[in-house]
Amino acid sequence: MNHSLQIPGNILFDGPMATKGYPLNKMCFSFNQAESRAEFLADEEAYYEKFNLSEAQRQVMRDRDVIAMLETGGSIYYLAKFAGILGLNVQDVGGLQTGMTTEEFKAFLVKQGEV
Amino acid sequence: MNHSLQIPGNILFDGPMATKGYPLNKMCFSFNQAESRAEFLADEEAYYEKFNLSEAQRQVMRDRDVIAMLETGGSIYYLAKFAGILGLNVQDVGGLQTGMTTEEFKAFLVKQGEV
Amino acid sequence: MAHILGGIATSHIPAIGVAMDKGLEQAPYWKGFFDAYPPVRQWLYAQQPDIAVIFYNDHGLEFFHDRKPTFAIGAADKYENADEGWGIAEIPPVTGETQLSWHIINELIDNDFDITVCQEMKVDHGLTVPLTLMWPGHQYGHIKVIPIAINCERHPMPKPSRCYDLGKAIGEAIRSFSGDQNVVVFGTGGLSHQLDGQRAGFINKPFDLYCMEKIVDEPEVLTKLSNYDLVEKGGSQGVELNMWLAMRGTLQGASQLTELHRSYHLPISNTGAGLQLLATEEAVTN
Amino acid sequence: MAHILGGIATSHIPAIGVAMDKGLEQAPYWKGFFDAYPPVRQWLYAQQPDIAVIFYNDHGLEFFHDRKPTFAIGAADKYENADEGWGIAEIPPVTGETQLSWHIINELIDNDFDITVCQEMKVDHGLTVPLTLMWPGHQYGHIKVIPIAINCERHPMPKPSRCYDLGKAIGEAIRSFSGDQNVVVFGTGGLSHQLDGQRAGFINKPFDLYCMEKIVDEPEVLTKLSNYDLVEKGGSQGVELNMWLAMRGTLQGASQLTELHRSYHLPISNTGAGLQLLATEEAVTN
Ligand SMILES: [Fe+3]
Ligand SMILES: [Fe+3]
Repeated sequence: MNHSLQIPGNILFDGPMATKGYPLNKMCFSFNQAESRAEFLADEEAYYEKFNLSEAQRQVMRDRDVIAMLETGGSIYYLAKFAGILGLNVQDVGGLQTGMTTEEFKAFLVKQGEV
Repeated sequence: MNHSLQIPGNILFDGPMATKGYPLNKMCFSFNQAESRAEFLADEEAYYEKFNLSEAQRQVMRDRDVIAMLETGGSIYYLAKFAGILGLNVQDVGGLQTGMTTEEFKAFLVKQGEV
Repeated sequence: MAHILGGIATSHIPAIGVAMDKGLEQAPYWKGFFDAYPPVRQWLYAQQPDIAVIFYNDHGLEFFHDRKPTFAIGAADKYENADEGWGIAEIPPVTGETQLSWHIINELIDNDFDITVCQEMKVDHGLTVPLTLMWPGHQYGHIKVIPIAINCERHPMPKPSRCYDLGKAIGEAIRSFSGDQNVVVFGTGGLSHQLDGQRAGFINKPFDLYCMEKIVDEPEVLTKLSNYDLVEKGGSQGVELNMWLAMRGTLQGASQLTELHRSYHLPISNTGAGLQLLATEEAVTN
Repeated sequence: MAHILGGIATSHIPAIGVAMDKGLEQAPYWKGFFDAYPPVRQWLYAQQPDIAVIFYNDHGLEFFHDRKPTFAIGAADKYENADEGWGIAEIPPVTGETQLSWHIINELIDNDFDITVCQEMKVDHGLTVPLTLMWPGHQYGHIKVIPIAINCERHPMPKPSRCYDLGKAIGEAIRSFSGDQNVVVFGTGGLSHQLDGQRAGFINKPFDLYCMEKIVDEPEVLTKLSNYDLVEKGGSQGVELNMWLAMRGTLQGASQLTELHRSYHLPISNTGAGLQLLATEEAVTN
């Protein structure tokens, strides 16, 4: 597999990204536990500190900027658990990343069936 | 690899043994932590219960019968941690399994160099 | 020897489980999707398999990057489900099996597959949603499950050809087992979807239909694809096709295959959802 | 491209670390063992390697049967040591490396090795004792370590031929890396010993000497052995020879090898302890 090729709109989650994203993803992995979700909601900043996120990672989390989370090494599988805390589903997250409203994003999904 | 062959004096630790020994080995794995070792020493029986050992496994542990521990599915790598709690080293454990004193066992080891 | 009755490929999207919990199968959004399942359920009911070998991918419940296996296989009596972080209702534990598991594990290691063996593991929606789809009302307790997790999350991932070869080796192992259990194999996940990036929402219906066509008689064509190809053509989560290929691999040494079902519906959540059933000559035909 | 300077095989018995902590190197029991090490240390000091790839086996510190990998490779910046249950003194963390690690991981997956990747892992005496032996006083912080753990605990275990092939693939990956780091490879553990069963204490000196002879120029002879053969001839822990074979595999694509050291001493604890150094033509010769 040629890892240097880029697919437009796709942020390949590979080894170096997993190294960069480790604290961020470890934090999101903890959200499998309800107590961890509650602890995060009670004090986000303390939770970033607990998992030793980089300053850039803290900022993209504060901004709820999903594309930037991916760029700082976030894996969508763990970020989805964070989205769950915020009450967002995968269509909401799709809209946030593509600049659509959730309804526009859903319509876009349906349209791809009309081939 | 032919798993049906037996080597005399050797209790092959394979899959079915790992299934049988799971609670026993899990208990011994916990001895990596000093608090777990202390908890075991304070109340062995409660600790067997906590890890849901079979009655046979509890008895061989009470008896400090190393060969029988292996036969009930113990893996020597985890049993070694249990031996550590008792202050036994691998020569002591060798003696217990072969019916020698520790000194006899050590002499046996040395003798194998005289080939 | 144990018998492989056939292989079933199905989507495993979490939203499916939520919809079933809420009884939404006949709601407009869901009807087209759920209406495909009864024929496959009826086939399973007629076959009465003893064991289900299920290829799935963990989505960050059991495995984290601290220790991320390429291939993980279960060898436990029971597998617990758990909260995955977004409030899916927990469901009854999945029944396990250890004798065939260890036999498969021995054969895989002997054939140079470097699997991680799990005597205790939590299984996520990737495995439980297909079970719930096949046995509604969580009535899957009677079937013994051997879970096999394939890394579909972090690159590098096992190549499509390697996943297919894993399936082939598992198929041979099952057929060489001394018991006479009846086994059904599941490939779960897919088909095209992409959750992350500016390309989120990408679905490729022509490619999905192509995969469902080729997997019947020409799976080797699909094994020539790289994971990069799968991401490009099927989206970043399109690599879940690897579980379908592993399932298909188990049928390779079997007698002639009969395709008893094929359907495709989009979108379910962000995904092109496929359902396919390939039966071997070992299956009961009536 | 990165360079492999050579391979070192050494015992990794916990008691060695304890003896060094207590300053017992010149005590009668230990002198014959420790006196073998200075020439190897001096070679390392002259070579100044940047990276050490270390094949070892975890003895139940990091891995349990819940998730037991066949092959696990580290990709972390740092590896912590920890209490293993019998009060070995904890030592400073081991320095990691991620760039070459990920390169090796990519190449291994591309060559159908189904490794488990560890971005966080505790390393036990199997890895730390060799480091301490080579850099006494725990002065190993400057060397970047890539740990590779091989299952030597529960059967089925990877075959000797598979371990050798793993080494070959890692050697090729190192030589194809775009950096120009100097790498030394360690095979740790062995040689013959048996801790468990009525046969505890078994050591097979002739077999150990045979292995040390063959591994230099005819490693393929050893890869024809099964793990059953290794248990029979080398005792239940004699399978640790697999780490020596993996080390030897990394040297296979290299230029001509020169054996700079070979020694054997028994018993150390319950074990026949070997030390061997094979240098490539990439090594500094002066
Ligand atoms: Fe999925
Ligand atoms: Fe060892």
